[in-house]
Amino acid sequence: MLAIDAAAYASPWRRVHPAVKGVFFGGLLVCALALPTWPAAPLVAAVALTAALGPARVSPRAFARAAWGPLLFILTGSLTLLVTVGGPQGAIAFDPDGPARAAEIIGRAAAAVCCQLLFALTTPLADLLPRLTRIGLPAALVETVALIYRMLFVTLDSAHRIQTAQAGRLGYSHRRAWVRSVGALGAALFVRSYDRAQRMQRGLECRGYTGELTVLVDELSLRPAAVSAAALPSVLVAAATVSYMFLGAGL
Amino acid sequence: MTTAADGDATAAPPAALAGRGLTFGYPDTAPVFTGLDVRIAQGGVVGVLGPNGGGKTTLLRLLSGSLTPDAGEIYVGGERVRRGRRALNELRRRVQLVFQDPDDQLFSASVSQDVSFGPMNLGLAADAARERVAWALEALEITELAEQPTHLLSYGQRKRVVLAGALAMRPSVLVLDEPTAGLDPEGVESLVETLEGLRAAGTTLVVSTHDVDLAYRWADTVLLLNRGLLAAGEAREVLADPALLAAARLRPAWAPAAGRALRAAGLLAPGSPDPATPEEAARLLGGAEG
Amino acid sequence: MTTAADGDATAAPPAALAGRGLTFGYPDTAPVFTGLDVRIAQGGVVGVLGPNGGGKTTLLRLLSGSLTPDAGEIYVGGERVRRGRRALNELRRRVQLVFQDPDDQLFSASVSQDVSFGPMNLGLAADAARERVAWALEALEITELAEQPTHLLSYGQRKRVVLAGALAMRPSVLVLDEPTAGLDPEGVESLVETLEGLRAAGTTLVVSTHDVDLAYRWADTVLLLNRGLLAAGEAREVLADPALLAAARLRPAWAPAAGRALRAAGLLAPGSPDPATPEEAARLLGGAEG
Amino acid sequence: MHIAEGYLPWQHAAAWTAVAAPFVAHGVRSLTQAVRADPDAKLLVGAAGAFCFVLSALKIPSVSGSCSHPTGAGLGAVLFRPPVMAALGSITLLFQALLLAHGGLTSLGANVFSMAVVGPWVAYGAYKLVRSATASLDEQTSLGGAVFCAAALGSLATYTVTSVQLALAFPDPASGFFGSFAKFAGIFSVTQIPLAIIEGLITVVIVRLLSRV
Repeated sequence: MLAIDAAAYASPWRRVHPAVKGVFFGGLLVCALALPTWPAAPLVAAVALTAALGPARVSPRAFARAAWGPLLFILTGSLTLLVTVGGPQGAIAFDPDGPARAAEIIGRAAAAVCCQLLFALTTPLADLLPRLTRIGLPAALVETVALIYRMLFVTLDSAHRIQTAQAGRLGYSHRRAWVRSVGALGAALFVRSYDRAQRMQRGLECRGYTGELTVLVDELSLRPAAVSAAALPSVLVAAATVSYMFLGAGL
Repeated sequence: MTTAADGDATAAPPAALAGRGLTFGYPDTAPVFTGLDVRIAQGGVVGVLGPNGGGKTTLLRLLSGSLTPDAGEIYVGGERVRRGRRALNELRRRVQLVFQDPDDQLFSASVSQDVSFGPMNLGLAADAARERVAWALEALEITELAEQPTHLLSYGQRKRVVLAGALAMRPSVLVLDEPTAGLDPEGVESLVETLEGLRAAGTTLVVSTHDVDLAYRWADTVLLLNRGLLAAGEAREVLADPALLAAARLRPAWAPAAGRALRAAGLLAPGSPDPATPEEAARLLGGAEG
Repeated sequence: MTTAADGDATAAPPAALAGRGLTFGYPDTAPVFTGLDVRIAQGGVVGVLGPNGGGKTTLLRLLSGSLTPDAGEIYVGGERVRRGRRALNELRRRVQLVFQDPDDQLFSASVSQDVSFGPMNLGLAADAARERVAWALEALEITELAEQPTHLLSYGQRKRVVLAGALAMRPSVLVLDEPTAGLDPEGVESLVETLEGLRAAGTTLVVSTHDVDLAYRWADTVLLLNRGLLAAGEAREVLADPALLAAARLRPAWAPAAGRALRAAGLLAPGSPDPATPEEAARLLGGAEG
Repeated sequence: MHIAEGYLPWQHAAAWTAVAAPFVAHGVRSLTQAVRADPDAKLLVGAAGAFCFVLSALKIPSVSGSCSHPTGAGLGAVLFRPPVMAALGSITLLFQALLLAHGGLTSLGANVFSMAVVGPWVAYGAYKLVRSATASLDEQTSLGGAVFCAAALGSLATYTVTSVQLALAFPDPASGFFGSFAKFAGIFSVTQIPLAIIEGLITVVIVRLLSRV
């Protein structure tokens, strides 16, 4: 139903502990943000993409589809950096430093988006959410977030079906109809969500629900060696960037 | 090429609805259909049968413009449906799809408001829309529900309201996905009777169902699907063929078995039709015994 | 008085589950039941049949502690269920209700986590809970789904997961609301087979259904409801009585009609059971002809 | 309009996270307290959160012919109040980042501040203000006007805050923050102003229908 989500469950890295993937992609993300964009960003993107398209077998198509939205934002937003306003050259003028600045931001953001997406494409939320209590989040919050995750698919499914039905009765054939249809859809979904909560309450009471949604979370072994290994690529990227800078300064 | 295909489709009486070379698959799965040809004749009841996952709903959605085929063409009344928004909307108007779960289609607060949704989208004036609504409610025999809030209706009533909403578009073909699912036997009978009224008024009905016995006694022709077309033809021929039904992972119908048993017992003349319902079989038996 | 009622209920083999003098109505409507008595024998399959709105779901919810009767008592294994939270929870543990819509009972995105919910509520240790989960998934033949996300499962698979979640409570009675609704004939067969396994292991099954033919061939006893109990007894007797079925607004089953026709034709020995399925009827006919 | 991962310099991302944190913490606290006081509320909160996510994933028409999504800030603020929306909105944004690639993880704080804090508060303020100003009019008009203003202004507020966030991160070399704000606000206004109006209209339809149930 959601392409990124479905890909995460099919990922060969699914059984890797989320913390290991978090260290791997998170470390690279920190490199992309904190180190000088050139050469850190291309290095980060290269390492992340190699890992993802290689051993993690992320489908390039799924990746490209997911990356399209954020890249569009990054590109449009960076257009503004090409011009300067209110300066001595007039109201709007080309900024000679603009292209370099825009390229730097595009490079950094693109590398960061790679890390974010590849984490999302290899880490199912059903495996991640129940473990959030380990990092100190209150259990009531984590249970609620996990519940929202489950229920959003049920709601999303209703939304798709209602929308298909509306389209069949030409509910999206012109703009006014569209506004009316989305409004009717929103209202129907709200009523249905409320109803669903009540029915689920009844359904869970039969299974002993008294307010806690306690479940058994399977142990996934978290080996310190794996965490260290996951951190290694970021360390290497950082080392390469730093030595490049020194070399550059030396020359 | 278009002309040739058009010519084919319009040869003899044009099909109410047809698909040619339909290929369709959901993302990341094997295609459901590859080069499927189907033809829905004017004015009859067409049963669509097959196992879950066999493509019944997919076919209904393709034929009614709710899904776009990856390849292939849809014809309505012999005319090929062109690409583009306008032609798609025209297809959707002429071929109305009714979903299995009425709650997917009821999104307004009151019955008459919900039924008016389609006519309003057609851009009809308020009076004309009101007239359509009244007519559709009348045809579904639910005029008295007009001012009811939708959430207080029974399941069977909701199914009828959704049907009225589709009928208010004045389609030439009504495509119904499992219209009898979840109804009790009396509800099924009464719905079939109402739908017979629509058929008599000239609407072509395409009906998917799991109920082989229902299809056997009600449908004129059937399409047997299992990720592709297994058979198309007269309901009483196709559904009496155990090999075909097994391929569609369906059980045989009771009626032909009962008919044969009654003929073997001499209670039914050779060549006469099978009993449509268990009541009828019991009557034939009771008549012989009483 | 309690003692007397207890005495009655435990006389002879105690009923797995019983209701006495059950009265219940939803707010602002006429009561569904007034003084209803029902008795579910140990170890069998009990079919609950009746029209929509006849009270099937209401009865199932009353018996499993999901609704509290306005008056009357519930007995589990001969013991009266006392008022109060504790006794109610014990009733709910011993009598597990499975709803028609699986999405009403699946709250977790992971199958194994969802099934573990009941055992964890019982206060089991992690190991014991894990064992229960494995056992329940095994019994429903869905061990391979353990690590699947709930939202990517098919409807039939979700139905099985909910059943596993109920079974993991190790109830003595499983109460199933329309378990076969929405399944295709093959899905129905395979579910019935799985449920037969549970019955063989000693679980009492209470199953509501619209499908008279299914109840006829599968249930041991049936309860016929239409806002009150119309009949309770052997499935093959109650469901062969056209007057009772008409009162419950149900159609007769095909099997008895076919059985009588086959006996009349001399293809079935007098006194032998009716054919359970159309296949069986066809086989009897084919054997005679071949 | 979600700020993508890595678009903001890390110092800005951290600062916006710090700014948003107290609002989110307050929202989460009131949410968990409500859930603790009434266990039945947990499933309602779950359903409400799922609703917020799906609402923000609905496609609405936009001028360019392409589709966009409503922020849901106005409707959420009117239905659930701003503190609860701070929590539900943050969860929605987390799911959008991980499931739809709308917005990033390090930019979550900045997005939460614009869409789950400022948007809902502006919407709620507008709602209350218009409600009291139009108290003398008939109920339908007053409610409709208030809801329209809440949703449209809530949507505009999120877009303005996002432009401020970007302008602070990338000041114009000649005219500084204000010039940059004008550039970002200008380039995004093409889509965002019509969207705010459409979101306002849709929200009115939703609330009208809900008030009849």
